[in-house]
Amino acid sequence: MNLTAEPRTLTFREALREGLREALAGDERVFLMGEDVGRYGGCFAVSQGLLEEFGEERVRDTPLSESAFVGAGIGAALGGTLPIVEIMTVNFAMLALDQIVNNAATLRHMSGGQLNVPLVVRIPTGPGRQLAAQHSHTLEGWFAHVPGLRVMAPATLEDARGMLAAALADPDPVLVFEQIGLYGVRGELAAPAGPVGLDRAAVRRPGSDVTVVAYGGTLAPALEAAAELASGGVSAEVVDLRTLRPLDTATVIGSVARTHRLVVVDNAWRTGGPGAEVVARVAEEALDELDAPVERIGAVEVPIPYARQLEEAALPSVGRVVEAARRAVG
Amino acid sequence: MNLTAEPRTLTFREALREGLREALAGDERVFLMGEDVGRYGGCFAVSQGLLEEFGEERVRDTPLSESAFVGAGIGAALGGTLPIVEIMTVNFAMLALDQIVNNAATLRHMSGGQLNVPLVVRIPTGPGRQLAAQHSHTLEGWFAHVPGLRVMAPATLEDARGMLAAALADPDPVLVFEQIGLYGVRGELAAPAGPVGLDRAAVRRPGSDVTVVAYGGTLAPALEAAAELASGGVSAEVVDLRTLRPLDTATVIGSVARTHRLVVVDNAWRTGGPGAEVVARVAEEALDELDAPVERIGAVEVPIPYARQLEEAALPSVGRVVEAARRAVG
Amino acid sequence: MSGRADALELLSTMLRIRRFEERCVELYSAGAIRGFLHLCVGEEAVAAGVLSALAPDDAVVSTYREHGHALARGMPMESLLAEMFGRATGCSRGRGGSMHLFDAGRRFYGGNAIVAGGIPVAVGLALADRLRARPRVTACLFGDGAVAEGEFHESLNLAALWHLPVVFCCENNRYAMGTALARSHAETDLALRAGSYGVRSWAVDGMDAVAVHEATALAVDTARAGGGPCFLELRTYRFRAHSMYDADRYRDRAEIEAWRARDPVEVLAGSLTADGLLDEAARKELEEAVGREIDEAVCAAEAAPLEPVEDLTRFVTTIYPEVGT
Amino acid sequence: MSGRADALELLSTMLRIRRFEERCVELYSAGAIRGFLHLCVGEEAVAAGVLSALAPDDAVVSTYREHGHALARGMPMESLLAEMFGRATGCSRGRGGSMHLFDAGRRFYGGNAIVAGGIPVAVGLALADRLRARPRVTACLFGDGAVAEGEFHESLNLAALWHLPVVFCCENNRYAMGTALARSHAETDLALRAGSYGVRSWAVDGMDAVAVHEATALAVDTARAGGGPCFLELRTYRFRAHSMYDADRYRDRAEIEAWRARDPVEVLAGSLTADGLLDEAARKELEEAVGREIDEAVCAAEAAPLEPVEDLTRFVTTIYPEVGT
Ligand SMILES: Cc1ncc(C[n+]2csc(CCOP(=O)(O)OP(=O)(O)O)c2C)c(N)n1
Ligand SMILES: Cc1ncc(C[n+]2csc(CCOP(=O)(O)OP(=O)(O)O)c2C)c(N)n1
Ligand SMILES: [Mg+2]
Ligand SMILES: [Mg+2]
Repeated sequence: MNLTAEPRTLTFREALREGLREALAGDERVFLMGEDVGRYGGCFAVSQGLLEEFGEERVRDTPLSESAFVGAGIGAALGGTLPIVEIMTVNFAMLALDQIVNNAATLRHMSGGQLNVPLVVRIPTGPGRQLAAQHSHTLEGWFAHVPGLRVMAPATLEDARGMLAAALADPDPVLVFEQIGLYGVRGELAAPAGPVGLDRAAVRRPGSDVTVVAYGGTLAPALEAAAELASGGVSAEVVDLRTLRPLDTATVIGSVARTHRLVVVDNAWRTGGPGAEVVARVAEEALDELDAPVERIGAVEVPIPYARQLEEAALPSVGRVVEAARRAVG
Repeated sequence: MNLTAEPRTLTFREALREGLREALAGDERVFLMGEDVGRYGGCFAVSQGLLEEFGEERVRDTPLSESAFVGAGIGAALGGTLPIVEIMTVNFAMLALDQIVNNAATLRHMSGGQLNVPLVVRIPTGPGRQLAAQHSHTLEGWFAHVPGLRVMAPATLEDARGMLAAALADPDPVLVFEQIGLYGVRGELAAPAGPVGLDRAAVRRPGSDVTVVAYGGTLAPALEAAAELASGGVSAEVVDLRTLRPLDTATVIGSVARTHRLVVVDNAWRTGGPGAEVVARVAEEALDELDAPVERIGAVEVPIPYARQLEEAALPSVGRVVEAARRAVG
Repeated sequence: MSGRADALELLSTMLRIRRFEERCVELYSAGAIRGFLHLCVGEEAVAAGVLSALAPDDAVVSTYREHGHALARGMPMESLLAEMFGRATGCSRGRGGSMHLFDAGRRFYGGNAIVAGGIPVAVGLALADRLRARPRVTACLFGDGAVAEGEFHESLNLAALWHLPVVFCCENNRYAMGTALARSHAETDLALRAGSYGVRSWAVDGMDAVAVHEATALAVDTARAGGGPCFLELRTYRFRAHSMYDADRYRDRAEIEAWRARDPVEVLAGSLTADGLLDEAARKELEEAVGREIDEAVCAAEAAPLEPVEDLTRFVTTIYPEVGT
Repeated sequence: MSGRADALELLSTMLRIRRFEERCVELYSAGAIRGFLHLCVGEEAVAAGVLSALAPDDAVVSTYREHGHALARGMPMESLLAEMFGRATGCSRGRGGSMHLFDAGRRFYGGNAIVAGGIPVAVGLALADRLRARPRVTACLFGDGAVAEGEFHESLNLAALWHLPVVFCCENNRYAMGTALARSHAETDLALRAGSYGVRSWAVDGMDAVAVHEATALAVDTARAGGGPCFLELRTYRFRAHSMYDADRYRDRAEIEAWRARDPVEVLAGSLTADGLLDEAARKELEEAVGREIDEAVCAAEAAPLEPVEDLTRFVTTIYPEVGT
């Protein structure tokens, strides 16, 4: 345990690593497995040092076989352990999708409640590093479609540090989407750093003119946009969804009921992205609160290109959020 | 060619088979491949007789290896042929998703326009046959999220007969979701039965009080609901999307501009299903036209259960559409 | 396995499976069972032989053609039938149906309808045993068709690499739906293929329950003793079509007849009779006991209440109904 | 391949690749190249040997570590550099970057960043040739890590089953990122593994360009003549880290040094020198020519216009902009 009394400065990566270390140290049923999580220290150095600390049995490098090692995680969870499986990046998660959707998400139900799958899958994600079409996917919305799964997307140090413990405490499968772009971000972590609640979205900045809904990789640009908007006299409230399934509609609608304007920002292609669901719920449950057309900001509908100028044009940006909010405010 | 002068009576399955036969007969670059499309005659007898007619080279049974034979379809398309690949049912499409999303959908773009993938993938789909959680998926919305793909869902005999030719004429990858529940439906096909346009959604029943948007497997219940609503004095307009990507927003909004009320029906889980996108577009582009909260009908958020009474309760029904339309009309 | 009791036990298990499957056909025709129904008639020696070689706390992962495995594992007929009738007393409370039989107490982990989808799960169950230092084995059953899937390959490699106690049991019935073995596999000697992962492999006459039992016992002992995974190719045949929907147009009548001549029930019954261990009266008694068991199970299942519709959303997740979706 | 010209040609190709990759390091450090950059320094004999054995209308499917393959296939350096600089003259018009080099005219089908993702595509290219009755071969390059993926297995089986003209070229550099061969594969003899599909397989010294060329030529001839797919395990080593992000903490310095002692460029240069076919002056001339070629390519690529942002949505689909999404 690491319940320090003073606030500390650390990176998102370190916060995640602390969460991992604590989980491994705290429960011998916990183990970590995935491509290069051991010797290499994790593709993004998140698990650096854990192999040395916990040994090969509990920090397991796997062959390149996403379907098998995710499926093995499911089986190991059924068998009484608490696996944390890392899929190196979301771009390879499609190769394990069948296991996640057809086994992890269904076993409790299909067995009439006899079984449960206490599996945690960590999935680094996020575009914007000039990695081109195959390595720039944003797919958490697909997983959020599937009953039986819980889908989390930490955007703050506190959540990075605490979500894993909450995920491990869940007797059902949990996917944690970690923003690669946040790994290096440094900040202060309040003490004590215990597990965090997961059920509620969080208002990260209060405001009165327009609600900006974001999560994971789009929280920072949303907050930046809010700051810029403030300097232009527009007061934006920023909601961090934190968990995409189950979606905390109440917090979103609560905010819209105050601001009457809605902008949703995610990194996925707009058509059928997670933003669509947020908008649809508001249109169903709080249509009368809306005083202006809703605005969705997502990626342009194109495979994400490599070249910097093209990629920048394809992805959401602070500027696009600001413009959308201004349009909404009218 | 089979341009008969008189309208004929045939099944959806036969209409699809005619489309396949015509494609194979009309262009020697066309071939069909998939699990059991040959000897067995197709899991749902759609390709019955085609092996005998066109031989083993052009009607190819594959091993159980969804990723390899879909990927091979992509390669064969690059190599100057026109493959029609059948994935036995959508439930196994997740195993080929990486090939579809990372290769078929991206190659034109990633190659700067040098390559194109004239591939057609046929995907039988649709719940409601008591096949339980792993065999009752509705996933076309996931594919409709991906730029570079075209996603079609024929719901009428004419579309079943004509969409394949249109799909094959497209130089880019096209997915055709065929409703298993429609295969046996018999109807009249107007002559001549040439290719059909794909760009536009179709108003299948005009009405003035409420717009019901459906496609594929939910068109029939939507039309039934409309009939029932009519007898209660509510005039429902039914829009058949036909193509999920690109989505013909204009036709949907045109209808909503007349009726000012919107009900969207699909078989997917509501959260993040295709209906969310339809609603989101209307909320963005035509919010002022809405006189009542929008209504989405989809599957209950549960892995689809086997037992008849549970499955029926989990899936959309005529009754649920009628109720939603009545709520919308107020 | 040479004593009379054990071989008779195998015969009894096979007969229970055979008659159960035959009754399922009737129940399906009557509309009492619905959805997909895949029967294992002809393959009973595999079910009886494999499952009888496992200890109670070993684990089993199976496929959609799993009635025989479930029965041989000891699941009561009633819990299977009630499941297929959608009753509250069904082993999966009506949510799984024929393809998804589960019994957590007997460590029977389904019932998987995605071909090869259970194989990685079996590897994981074995991994858990290894991590928890429990001397248990996981038996994983799948068909010849499954061997072509990527998950088979990834799983064999992983189990072999990590030396996990999995016994891979391939029910090679020579067809994957309508596709014959030689049209699925470049190398049709499946034991050889599996052996290429450095896994101990045996090809076994899958119509001979005693042979299956003995081979499985050897493989289980090997795996349990730390010898790593093993692979059994169990050469068998399904006498009926792939599923109730299948018109079975892709097989020669002669081929079917040739295999039927090796009916595993009759083969074992014959050899027991020849050895003087079974006579007509005993056989008749056995048949009658099985018939009674089935009748009672059908009655009980029919009498059980339907799983209530109000419970539709039970068993999805534990926590999230708090917020709702 | 024993004449002076051909071996010199191999040397020249290898040197062009080596110096190109070295320049890429500088350009990456300077920020001119971005994203992921995977270099093939140490593996040049594979690129030179394999690609030189193909005919112009054969097809090539490669990986994210494909600069060497692209250059050996004849793609101009400028089109690669312009691509990595995001220019309109880049081979993929700036959309692909280092991992997605394409050249339709040279039948170079990428550049695939999903490990094993290109293998099924190669099988399909060969299938198209078979269906169109064209005597062409498809060479498919991938790493040792890819062999563990399900797609490898499914593709080998499919190609072997259908007897398709694919030459599977496994660049076995003994590591998949930080994971050593023996920690990825239960059976580390990859040629043996591939052979289990009934595919003709050879293990080849991948540091010897001539040996690679000769083995590939044999495999290509076999496949082209209707002998079905072949598999080459090309045993090589990457001298640099996996990518520019890799701190390379998982390999012994001694191991790296041992392999460096077998530098394929110097091995071939040495043997040519020993045979009196290369002298210091000729080597110097070669180096200078390569240096000039690279300088010119860098200049041209730097001078080219950026791919315009207005063209962002070009090359997605042909038809659907009519309706728009
Ligand atoms: C991944 C996947 N693809 C296709 C199917 C459809 N399907 C169900 S059973 C079957 C044949 C499987 O053959 P085999 O593995 O030999 O098992 P058998 O049915 O002969 O017992 C097929 C193609 C499926 N369920 N899963
Ligand atoms: C399916 C998939 N999983 C993981 C990765 C991340 N990754 C990129 S390269 C690589 C190692 C591949 O090793 P190998 O096939 O031996 O090729 P090498 O890099 O050694 O040339 C990994 C794990 C990926 N690109 N695709
Ligand atoms: Mg079979
Ligand atoms: Mg390698």
